Amino acid sequence: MTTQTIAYREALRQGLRAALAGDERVFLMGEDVGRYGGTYAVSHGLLEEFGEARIRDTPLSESTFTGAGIGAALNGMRPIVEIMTVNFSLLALDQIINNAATLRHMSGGQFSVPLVIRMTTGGGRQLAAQHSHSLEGWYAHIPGLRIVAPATHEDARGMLLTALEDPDPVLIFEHALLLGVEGEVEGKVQGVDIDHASTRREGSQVSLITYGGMLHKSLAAAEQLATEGIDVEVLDLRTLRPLDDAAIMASVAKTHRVMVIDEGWRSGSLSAEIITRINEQAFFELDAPPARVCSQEVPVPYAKHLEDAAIPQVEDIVAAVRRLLG
Amino acid sequence: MTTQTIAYREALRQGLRAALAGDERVFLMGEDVGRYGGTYAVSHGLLEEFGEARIRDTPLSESTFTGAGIGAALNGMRPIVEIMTVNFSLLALDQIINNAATLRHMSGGQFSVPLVIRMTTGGGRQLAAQHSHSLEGWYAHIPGLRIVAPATHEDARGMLLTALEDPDPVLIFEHALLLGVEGEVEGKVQGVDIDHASTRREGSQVSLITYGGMLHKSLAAAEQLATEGIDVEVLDLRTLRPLDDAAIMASVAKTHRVMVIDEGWRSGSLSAEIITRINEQAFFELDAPPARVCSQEVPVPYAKHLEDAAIPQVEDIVAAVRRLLG
Amino acid sequence: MNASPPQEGPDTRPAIGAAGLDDPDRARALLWQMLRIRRFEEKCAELYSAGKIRGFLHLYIGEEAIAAGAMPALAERDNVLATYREHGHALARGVPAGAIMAEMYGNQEGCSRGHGGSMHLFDASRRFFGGSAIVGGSLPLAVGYALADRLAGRDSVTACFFGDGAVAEGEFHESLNLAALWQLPVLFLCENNRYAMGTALERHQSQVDLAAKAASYRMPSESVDGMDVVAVSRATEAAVDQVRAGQGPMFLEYRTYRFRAHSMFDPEHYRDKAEVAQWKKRCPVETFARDAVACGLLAATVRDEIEREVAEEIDAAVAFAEAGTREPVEQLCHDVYARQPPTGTEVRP
Amino acid sequence: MNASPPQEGPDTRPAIGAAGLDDPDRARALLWQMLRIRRFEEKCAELYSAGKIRGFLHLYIGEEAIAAGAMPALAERDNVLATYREHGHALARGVPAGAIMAEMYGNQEGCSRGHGGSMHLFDASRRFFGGSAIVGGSLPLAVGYALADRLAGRDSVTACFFGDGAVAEGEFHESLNLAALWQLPVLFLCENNRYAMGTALERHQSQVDLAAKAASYRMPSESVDGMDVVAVSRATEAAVDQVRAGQGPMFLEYRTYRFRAHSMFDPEHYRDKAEVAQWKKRCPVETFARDAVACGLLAATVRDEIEREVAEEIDAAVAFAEAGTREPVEQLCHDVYARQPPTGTEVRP
Ligand SMILES: Cc1ncc(C[n+]2csc(CCOP(=O)(O)OP(=O)(O)O)c2C)c(N)n1
Ligand SMILES: Cc1ncc(C[n+]2csc(CCOP(=O)(O)OP(=O)(O)O)c2C)c(N)n1
Ligand SMILES: [Mg+2]
Ligand SMILES: [Mg+2]
Repeated sequence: MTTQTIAYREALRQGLRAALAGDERVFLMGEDVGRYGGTYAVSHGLLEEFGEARIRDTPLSESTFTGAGIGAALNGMRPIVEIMTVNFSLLALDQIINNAATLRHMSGGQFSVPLVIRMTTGGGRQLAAQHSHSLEGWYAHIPGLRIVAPATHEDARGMLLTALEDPDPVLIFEHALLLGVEGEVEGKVQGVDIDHASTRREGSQVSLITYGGMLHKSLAAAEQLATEGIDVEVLDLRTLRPLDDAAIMASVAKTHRVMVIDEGWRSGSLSAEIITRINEQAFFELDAPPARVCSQEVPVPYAKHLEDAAIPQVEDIVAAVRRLLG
Repeated sequence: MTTQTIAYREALRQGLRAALAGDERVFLMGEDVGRYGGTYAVSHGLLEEFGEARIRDTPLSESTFTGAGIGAALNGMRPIVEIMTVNFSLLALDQIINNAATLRHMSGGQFSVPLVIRMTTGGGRQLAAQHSHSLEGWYAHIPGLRIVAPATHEDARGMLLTALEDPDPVLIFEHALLLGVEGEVEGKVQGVDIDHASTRREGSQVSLITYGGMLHKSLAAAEQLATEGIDVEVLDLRTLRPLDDAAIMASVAKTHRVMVIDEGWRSGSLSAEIITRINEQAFFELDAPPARVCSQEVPVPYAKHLEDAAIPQVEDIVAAVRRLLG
Repeated sequence: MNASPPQEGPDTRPAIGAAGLDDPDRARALLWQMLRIRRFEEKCAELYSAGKIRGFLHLYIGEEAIAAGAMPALAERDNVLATYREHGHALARGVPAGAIMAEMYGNQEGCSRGHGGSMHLFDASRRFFGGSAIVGGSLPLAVGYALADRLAGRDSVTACFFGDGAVAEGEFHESLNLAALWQLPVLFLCENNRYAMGTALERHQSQVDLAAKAASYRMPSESVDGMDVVAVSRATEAAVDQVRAGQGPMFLEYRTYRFRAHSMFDPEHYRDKAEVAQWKKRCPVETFARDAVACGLLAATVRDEIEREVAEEIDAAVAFAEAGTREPVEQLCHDVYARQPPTGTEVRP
Repeated sequence: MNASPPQEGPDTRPAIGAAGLDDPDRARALLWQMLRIRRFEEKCAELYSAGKIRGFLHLYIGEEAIAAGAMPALAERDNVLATYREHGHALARGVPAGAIMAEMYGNQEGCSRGHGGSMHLFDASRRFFGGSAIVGGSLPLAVGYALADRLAGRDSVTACFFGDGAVAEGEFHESLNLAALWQLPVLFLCENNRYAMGTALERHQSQVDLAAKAASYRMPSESVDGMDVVAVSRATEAAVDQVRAGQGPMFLEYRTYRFRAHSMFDPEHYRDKAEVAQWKKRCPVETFARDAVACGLLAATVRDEIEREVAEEIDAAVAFAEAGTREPVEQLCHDVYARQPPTGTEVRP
């Protein structure tokens, strides 16, 4: 098997290219995906390769181009809608929740909305309070949506393909800080399972449950803790809705201590749901109350030192694990 | 003190009238609040009493009239924006989150947004999937917002006045099923404390933690359980953000068993945050894992039997308490 | 492009009316469809009072000429989207009256299995994509349907019905711009009944000439008397032809009026009885029936014949609904996803 | 109402230019302001490359005539809202260059305490309400500012600057309708630089004549050459007068061009170097400076004088920023609420 080392951005692009090449019902639509080459250069080159009909630059109209994606999905296509940044997706929430998530059930099962919506999420680039939030865990509250967060290069490349095969709307959250990070992918581009979480590091003393941009910080923290003799397991959720309860409980049953690392604002973040399920399903496995490391409850500020303080960092995770075990 | 028995709708109206009469910076703006008399007749008569300048019918433009409320608040007024139904508020979320919740911090503390947004929430009237959701707990995730849910007539009347004195945006969620319910209010219209939860029924064996439309079902369940000899405490959260942790933990410390009753969809509902905080702050007080009764994870359907099954009912609460104690 | 001046009251242009037709079968079909909708709506009102239908109910009475006149202009392969005031559209599109009634009864024989009720009628087999209760929310969907047809090389037209109130929403603007920019085969069909709930047109639009508004997107637009079923039919046919021919989207304003309250909860504080009475004189059913007989297109007996047919159909629809069954509660969370989630997110407490 | 035809390239109407002025002080002030913005922006680019400024940085180079020409038309009591491309507006409104620079350094001496950065400049004392990075998101706010002034009986005008890209957003439509319907004192100021990031005007608008678009709300609208500081100034003054007089909102389109990339990340794949070069010939700073000297309004030495003043000011601003201090991390969650929440929602893990 050939192994390539590529940027996360390039992994996303390989997924897009494979999707477009493999199914002519697939098209990409969003602001500046074409001539500009993608705000974050993810779709660079695709316009030249696939043409204007399939790589569609839209006006600034998040609600309508998302809704148009839903309509096109209802009418036989497999649209990929790109929303530049999760904050802007608030303009399209009516379409996402009141239509995409609802139409199958509300119509008595007559309709499928095989739509994929991709957006960047997360802070860390000093883009301040209207460009830096992490709302993927918040989206995971909505029945009818599938929410995935590729943290690895393999997932960045493959989740799109699986998502396009799903008869229901799938939202893919791509962490802005990962885009330039290099990593390995193996073999040819193909779909990956999106039903299961994945253990990225085996450990025996404590389980870090995380996803997306926080996976890498969790792994770094685990490395550091290993030097102190603390053996940390790291579980990458991959799919935030529906959650893979079995994988979570298996890890809890193994380590008996758990900490959730979530870039969402603490109150009402996905961490709370995970901890509550652990309570419901594995309470008597716990040796200590589950803990969490989340973002501070503040609109993400511009200044680097404040932004760093607002978002969980490796040292926060390390310190929290020490507290949990100590 | 004079006691009146009035409908919840009338309690809301008394609050509005007092707010408008007491401060000329206050005005009400929204779809059909004036000539129509309010979709749910809450503002009936106010146009005649306060005139067109202060009771403002708007076009169907949720994003813009909400944003205009923010602008007017920034510029010295005390606007009350009414959004008919929480589902429609999704059209205004960009303004609520990216502006109202963010401007104070993002500007370095230069601005206040003393805005009140009122909306109806909740199911039970067979209005189906685009008019019946309960998203108040979901809103409670957002830093910068205060979220309140008046469940009693006193709160329906008084919370608005307190909210208008708050320098920050306050969202008031009025449960659609309560509007016609009669209840008592005492004395004259005045603000009520919105910082603290309130114990609506004292009990010793289990704490039901709830708010809004679910308070009444919880109290009814408590009554029923009392006949079986089960002594239930019922805590009305009243404010969903920020949560009154002290009141929650005090109740837990008293009963050692807790159940959260929440009309939100189960996964990622406010119930998860409450349970997680109990874990964090009162884990060793617990005699059993905290439980919850929430809505089923489905867009609320029209048919009565399905809607009833989707939303927590008194008998669901009763059964869940029996299970918890049994 | 033919933007006519703002309207002040009932349309005063000479009606085309029944006299514009020469085909008695067509005249009969139009009258039949309008009467069918009228009687169906009256029955709904009755059943609502009887507690058989619940939730929100928005009647189409007064506006029947639009659905009856416009729908035959569309082919089977075309797509139809409507609002929460869509019984008439569903009937005219061929959704069986029984399936609609059963839907409002909340039965699983309903066209949306009882999940949607009055506001959410759907029928995939007839490309009737319903049934939306977010004002303006289906316009972006319509653009998407048309985009898919365009990309797939189909010559279908997507017809999207909405009210004057929707014109104020941002999605109206975004959708007209996108459809015009991309020259998509969408027919924007605005049923201007002069009120959005209790808010009169001039109190929600700075520009009350809606065709002029649409024209500002460089989209052909036209206004037509929505109380005249023949005028509606002609204008819609021409528009469908034009859109199908690939000349981009088009906007049609039907000037109409609702005779009843907005919904069953509306006390109608906001309009004069006299205004309603004035418009009722232009009742699309009565004027057409009268003129068709007067000009010899229909025999005087036809009306009674149709009334009998319609009454029978509606009785059968009610009987069908009454005999309906409930979806088992155990299936509550089916159809949220095509693939049921593997783990316990749907567990009952 | 004066809707001019769609533009194809640089404006070809005769410029007013410096020759239209007779007051040398005014000419000097205009040139000073434009040069000040230009040099400030150049310094920002430099500091960005040096890593002193981070995040997104959107430069105003090429568009200086607008902020410089328009801002003096507004009074202290007026409200100003702008976008993320707002350094020029902040400077022209009187926000100190040092406070702006310190903001981009992320220091607490910044005009937003370092919370906002380049895209979120605010200065309440100067009624500069900044600083928004959601395209179209400040238009509703502007309507609200104007509504408050109207209700309070103040004769203030609210000026809202935004780009051509914002015209496609639903909030543009809703805001123009509401302002026109309620006849509110809002001045909608569209800086049409012909691109929304990489998307050219004709690829995002079905109607590229933006003044015609605005006119469809029955709002007076006008287009003006945004490369001609005197034309900008005249048109804005007239518009402010009209709005202040209570004649409702107004829309002005400034036709301009950005000479640099959209942001520091933009590789500019989407436009020709030749197009940029063509527009640069109409550089608002150079043409005005040249004409002002040519027609004898300014001495040839004035330019150098101004350059020196400006350089000094900018050096001082950088020094101020360099000497700045960081907000203590302990204060991170202050200013989220005016009253800190009583309980532990802000607890560090
Ligand atoms: C986004 C949204 N806002 C508000 C409502 C509540 N509402 C339902 S119908 C209606 C009036 C719509 O008027 P119009 O579009 O003219 O349609 P009509 O009822 O006259 O047919 C309103 C405000 C809604 N359903 N959706
Ligand atoms: C709602 C929203 N969508 C997308 C973006 C990303 N974005 C930032 S600037 C921009 C282009 C805006 O163009 P225009 O309004 O013409 O302003 P200009 O940059 O040309 O001054 C886009 C798409 C955003 N900030 N907000
Ligand atoms: Mg209407
Ligand atoms: Mg632009």
